[in-house]
Amino acid sequence: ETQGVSDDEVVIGSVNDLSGVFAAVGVPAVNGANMKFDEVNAAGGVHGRKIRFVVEDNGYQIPRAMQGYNKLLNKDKAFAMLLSLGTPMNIAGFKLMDPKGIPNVGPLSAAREMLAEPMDNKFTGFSSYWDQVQVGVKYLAGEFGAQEVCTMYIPSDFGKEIADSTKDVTAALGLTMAGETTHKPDELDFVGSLTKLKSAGCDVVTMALGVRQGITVVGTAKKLGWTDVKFMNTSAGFLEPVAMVPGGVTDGLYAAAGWVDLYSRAADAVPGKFIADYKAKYDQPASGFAMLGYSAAETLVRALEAAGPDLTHEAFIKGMESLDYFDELTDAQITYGPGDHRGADEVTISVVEGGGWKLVSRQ
Amino acid sequence: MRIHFKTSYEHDIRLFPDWWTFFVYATLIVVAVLLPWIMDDFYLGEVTNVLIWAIAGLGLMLLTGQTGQASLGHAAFLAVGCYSCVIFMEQGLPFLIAFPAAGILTGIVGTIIAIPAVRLHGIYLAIATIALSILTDDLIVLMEPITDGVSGKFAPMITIFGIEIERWTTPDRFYWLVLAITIICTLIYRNLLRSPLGRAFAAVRDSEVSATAMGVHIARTKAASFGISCGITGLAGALMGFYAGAFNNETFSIVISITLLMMIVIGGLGSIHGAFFGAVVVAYLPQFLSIAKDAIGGGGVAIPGLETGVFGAILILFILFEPMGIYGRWMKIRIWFELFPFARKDMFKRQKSYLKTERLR
Amino acid sequence: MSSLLEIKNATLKFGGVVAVNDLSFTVEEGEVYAIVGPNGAGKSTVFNLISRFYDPYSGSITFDGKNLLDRNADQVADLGIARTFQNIELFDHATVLQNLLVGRHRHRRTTMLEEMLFTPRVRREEKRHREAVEEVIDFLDLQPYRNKMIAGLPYGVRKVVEVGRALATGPRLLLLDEPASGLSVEETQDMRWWIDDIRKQMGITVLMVEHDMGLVSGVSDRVLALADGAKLAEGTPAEVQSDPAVIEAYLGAGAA
Amino acid sequence: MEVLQLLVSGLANGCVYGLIALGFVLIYKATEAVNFAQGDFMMLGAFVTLGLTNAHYMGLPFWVAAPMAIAIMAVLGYLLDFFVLRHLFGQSQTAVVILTIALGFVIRFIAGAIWGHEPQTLESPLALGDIRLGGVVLGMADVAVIVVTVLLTIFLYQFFQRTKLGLAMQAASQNQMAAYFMGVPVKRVQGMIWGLSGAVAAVAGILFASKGAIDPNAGLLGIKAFAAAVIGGFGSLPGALAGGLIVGVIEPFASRYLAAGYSQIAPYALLLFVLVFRPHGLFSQVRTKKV
Amino acid sequence: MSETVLEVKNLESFYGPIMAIRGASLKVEKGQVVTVLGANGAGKSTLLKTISGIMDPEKGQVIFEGEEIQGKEPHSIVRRGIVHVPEGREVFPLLTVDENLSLGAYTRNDKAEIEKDREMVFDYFPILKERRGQEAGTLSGGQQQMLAIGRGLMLRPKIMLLDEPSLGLSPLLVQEIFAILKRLNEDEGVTMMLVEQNAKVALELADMGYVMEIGRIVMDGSADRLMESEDIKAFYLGHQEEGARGERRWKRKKTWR
Ligand SMILES: Nc1ncnc2c1ncn2[C@@H]1O[C@H](COP(=O)(O)OP(=O)(O)OP(=O)(O)O)[C@@H](O)[C@H]1O
Ligand SMILES: Nc1ncnc2c1ncn2[C@@H]1O[C@H](COP(=O)(O)OP(=O)(O)OP(=O)(O)O)[C@@H](O)[C@H]1O
Ligand SMILES: [Mg+2]
Ligand SMILES: [Mg+2]
Repeated sequence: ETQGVSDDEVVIGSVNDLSGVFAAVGVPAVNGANMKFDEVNAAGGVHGRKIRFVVEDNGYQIPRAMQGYNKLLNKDKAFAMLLSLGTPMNIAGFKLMDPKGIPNVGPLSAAREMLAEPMDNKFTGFSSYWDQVQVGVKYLAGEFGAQEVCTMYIPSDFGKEIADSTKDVTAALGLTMAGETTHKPDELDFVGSLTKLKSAGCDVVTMALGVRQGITVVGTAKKLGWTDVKFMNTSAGFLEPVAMVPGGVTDGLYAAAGWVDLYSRAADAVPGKFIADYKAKYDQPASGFAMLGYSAAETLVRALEAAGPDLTHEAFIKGMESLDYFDELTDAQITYGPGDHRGADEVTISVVEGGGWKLVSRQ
Repeated sequence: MRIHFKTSYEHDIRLFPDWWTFFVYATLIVVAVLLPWIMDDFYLGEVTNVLIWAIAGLGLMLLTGQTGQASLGHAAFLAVGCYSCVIFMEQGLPFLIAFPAAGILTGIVGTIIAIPAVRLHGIYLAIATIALSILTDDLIVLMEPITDGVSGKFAPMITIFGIEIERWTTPDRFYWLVLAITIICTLIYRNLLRSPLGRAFAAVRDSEVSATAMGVHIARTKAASFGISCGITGLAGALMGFYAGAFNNETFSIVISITLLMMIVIGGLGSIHGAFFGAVVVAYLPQFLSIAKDAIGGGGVAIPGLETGVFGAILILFILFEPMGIYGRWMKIRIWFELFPFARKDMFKRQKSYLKTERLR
Repeated sequence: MSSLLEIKNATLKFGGVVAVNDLSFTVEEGEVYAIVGPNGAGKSTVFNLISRFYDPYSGSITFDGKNLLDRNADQVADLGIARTFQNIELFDHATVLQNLLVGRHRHRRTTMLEEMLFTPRVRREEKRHREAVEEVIDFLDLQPYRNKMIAGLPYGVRKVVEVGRALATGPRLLLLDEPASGLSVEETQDMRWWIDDIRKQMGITVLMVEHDMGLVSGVSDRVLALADGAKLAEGTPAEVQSDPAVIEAYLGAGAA
Repeated sequence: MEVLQLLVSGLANGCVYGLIALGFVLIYKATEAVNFAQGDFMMLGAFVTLGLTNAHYMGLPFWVAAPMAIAIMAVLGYLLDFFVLRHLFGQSQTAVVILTIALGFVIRFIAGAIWGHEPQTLESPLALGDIRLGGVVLGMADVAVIVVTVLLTIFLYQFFQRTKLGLAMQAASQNQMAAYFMGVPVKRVQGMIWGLSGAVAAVAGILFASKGAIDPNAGLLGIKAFAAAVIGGFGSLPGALAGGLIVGVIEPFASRYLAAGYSQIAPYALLLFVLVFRPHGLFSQVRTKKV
Repeated sequence: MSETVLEVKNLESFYGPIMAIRGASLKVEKGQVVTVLGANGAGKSTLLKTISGIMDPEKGQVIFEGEEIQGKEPHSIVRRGIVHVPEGREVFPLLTVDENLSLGAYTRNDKAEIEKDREMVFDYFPILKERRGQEAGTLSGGQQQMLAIGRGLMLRPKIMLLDEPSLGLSPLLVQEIFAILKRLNEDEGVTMMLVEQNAKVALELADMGYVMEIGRIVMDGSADRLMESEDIKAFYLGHQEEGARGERRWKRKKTWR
């Protein structure tokens, strides 16, 4: 008897941020996943089982997250977790999931720990921040002959990973690490930090900041007349609103991520339909994270299908490890296998141009 | 109505005013001990959580309710307790030593912080402690070599006399541990209230001038209050760490500090019951809302942030309904029953009341 | 007989206001010494100087041969000086009993740790404090109010509780700031007996500020009349009351 | 030059803190309550303006939308007092504090539900264009913030100091009962001050949003504004502005000259430092009760 | 026939479960000074608070100039011309003496007259003029009491409710205050309701007197008549044989109990 599985239902859980500082990530992702599950359920479910997706709001607080895990795993008896948000929250959750062998699929955290040992029950969707920064800095260095690399980050696990990766790749490429600055999530003015980095002569600046802050940084740099520098975001800042800031404030901002921007492909069939459907369902424009949510749900559904009608954790993990398909929505090849628990291995690099993201490289 | 016939001064010093009260609390404790056989793991986990919050609430209550010092930074002391306990254990100390040592260390830290803080009043103290709470986050990052910075730490297995205790694998044992600590902390609190120091706390809260004239050293008394309060909070912090299993610099955020203060006010400032009532509301209400939402909406998210919004709205109603906290209401209901059938309907109608400035102390 | 309290050339200014002006007087052990004077003469300020709430600009204050100016406000009680406040400063959210027990604070012998564990010693001490306080309650007829919250007591009772709390400290010198203001004639009468007993039975020296001349002349041995922070007259109640300067500045023609 | 630039940007930034701090101080001066939702008020004010003026929503011209938003927020502030806070009249201020914290949750939820959780940019004429003086650049929005903040501080200061209503508000905060005895309609007066602080929050919100994007969590800024108000001395209007400026200026200098990891601590470290030496902030004197 | 300006009928007031006024009725005629005597805790202050709207009565009416005003907001009652000078010097501690006085005239708009009244108050209490810039909270007890009374006068009331105006004042000032009250009453026709522990001066000034005990009016009559009553003499005027130490314990029973 596997928990969360009955003849006509399978329970999927998620501990997410629907009201805290990362609500802008969690909300659309959950919406996207719900959209996919609604479609699947409307078509009769997977092997006759409807998917029940239960989401607990953690407000980006660990104690709340722990209550969420307690409810999902002990009360709702979730079969697997999907899209759980926050690195520390996920890690704390592993304590409970690992002994029970509960799969954790596509967490909304690009930290490397998402695939920490024991890895059997952990699956991530995309490249980690670490990889994104590695690829991004390499690209910018190669493309523009950048020499001096800098980083701006929030001192959290997220910021630390990006800062560390920046330092690592800088050293590996034989470039110089020229400066770094730290920030608080509520900081709103970056003149000081930018003056510091400018005088340090940075060519490339990697950023691990809040979305709103990222916008301000780029705008302020322009205002200060600092134009010979490339700012680079990771998937955490790879969002429509960043590109759409009026007045072309963010033009020229790079982002390294694991997928291709949705709106730049709005004319294509699958992304176009997704944008329309999402708008129709939620009366809000679809965002990159909505797309990620949908795509992660799709991965899960495919794995459930592959696992066969006798659903157990082992069968599901086998199912996951058998997946290999091209996801048109994210424009990425998704491959899992024994020993490969990461879906899309590619890192994409995009730049803001004329109010939208333009893909410039993928590797 | 119960009438206490007092035959000696001993009566007013006793833990329980009469046999009935003793009986009530004894029953409560027996039920609490038997709980793991009554409840499933989910509810047991929630009760454990409520108890941990209640301990933290007792800590803050002592400072805010008894001594009148509002702190919005108690999450910092949760962090100190949590980190020190785990670090002590990593150094090889057994839980039975590491845990109280963490409480004592947190108490000492609190006392040291109290030295400049005793000169602050009201809102100034609240903001200073907020700053403290924010700085703690950064300090944990800066002290990476001992705290492991942003990657955080994992709570080790607790072993007491060879018995292994862990939140997920042995939830019942963990619950009993928390229950025992709750009872001990409550007793300490209660003992303080019936002894000179507890009265000195109340004196400092109500009038610093006349407390001084009675020979109460204001700074020392406040520092003592800070120390004990932080010590108890530190114990709660350690338990919170074991409850979460993993923690880092973001775990004990300012939101937790604010929630703690909210909890004791809603429970009822200045009473032990208040800490428990508040913990039930603040720690369990979000979970309850979530379950209620599932029952109504059948799972899935309807509206993002709804639970937090509703939580806020309910807290507002709590405050509007009873600004003196749930404990105030509880007392009224009790009196009503005790007086039955002689209670007037509007006996507890709020008489108009008026505030005077608190800027003068 | 040596002086219990000695104030010499004390001066205190608040900005331009000279509240106490080069004032000297002594209070002998065992007497009731009253200070009278117009409103704003500096009577309460003298009390505040003795309780060490203010530092004098100049001058000295000694109590039982010890320099009071060396002590902090909270150490004054330890020396055996207790006071009441003109405007009533009780612990409003506590009962009468608790208020009086705070008065016993200077007799606290137990440590924080013992109190946390409520050891038998704490229990014994508590009983001792309680007995002392009950004596005060009996003495001031406060039995009906023992377990009442201060916040709900009428003005007059609070005044009495203030006196009780000061007495509970077991002082050698009791400072009473307008103990009878707001009391009815009957209660003032009681206060008079109480002050008498405090002095005679308990052997406590009393320094009192009061506007009710009936009470002042009834209980005090000596009276000091202040005006604008300086001594106007000093002597027996009768002497001071008949002093023309005092009549002019303080008593008014009608009272003569 | 660099120093000048840091200073000027810091001042502009500090004015935003100052504006929010003004809101805190207003409420405190008139009711002795502390409004923990002031930052969320500001966020709401910004979103209301955004909802009125952005093309995606109602698309009204900015100069129509801004006064409308200010008026709406003023009315909301008054209604909040009328329907909610008035029930707590005479109750301890801790209850009000907790209520405003909870109110912040509700406001954040409402803003998220209406405008979503992603950051949005206000289409404001202030957002465009910079002013260059020598090597120093200042956005139009920055200039607007500085001008408006200074004017508002002067106006509110005069209001409290010179008008009968201002005096009545101070009186009501010191002794509600005595204010009633003087015929001051205390509750209505407090309603007005909540309205006024709503309006101030809207102004702050508009200017804040003109400087960058906003999202429902933008109200978190309130905590730093709080620190600013306390540095200045809670209860002093010029103090609020000064505190805001101090925090605003210290930030860019700290980020410029301090090592990474330490710079973001600066405002809070400064706050603690100030409080150790002046427990009641820079601009208000310590008062002890006369007994 | 004089007219009744203020009438209290069967008033009951509570502090939570505590009944402080237990059905009190009284009348104040225009131009009269009425005094309410009573022991500590009798409910005198509560009675005045209920009239001025600071407390809501549970039952009964307060009728002012023919209109029921019980339960109304206190500021609207003040605007009708009732001013309450409360017990215990409720000044605005952080405002200056001058500002406190200005607030006394909050309901008025006649600038010139206000200034005249301010001068009048300064005339009565010269020390206030001297200290006009001092924060009221730092005044001495008696000075605060003067300020509270002066502030009450600034309202130009029709009726004044005075709660122990002589509290903490020097004997000289007590005489002066009562002279002022007498003058206001006789010259300006201000009606007054006076609560005093100093029964002698109160009865000398008053036309009518009421005696309260535990929330009830137990005795009433003209001031002269009350002055003659044995009970009043014994309990409120202090005409007791002195020295009888035992009396403290064996108090004379009041006849109205
Ligand atoms: N903190 C202070 N600041 C300024 N002036 C003060 C302060 N404290 C007292 N004063 C002034 O000092 C003088 C003496 O005040 P004090 O309270 O000693 O008078 P008092 O003799 O007790 O009068 P009362 O009989 O009215 O109580 C008064 O004029 C008062 O205004
Ligand atoms: N805030 C309160 N809460 C509860 N009970 C109160 C409160 N204020 C007064 N009382 C009670 O109401 C009764 C009447 O009090 P009140 O103050 O009216 O008496 P009073 O006649 O003015 O006495 P005094 O002469 O001392 O001023 C008293 O028994 C008192 O205990
Ligand atoms: Mg005095
Ligand atoms: Mg009274």
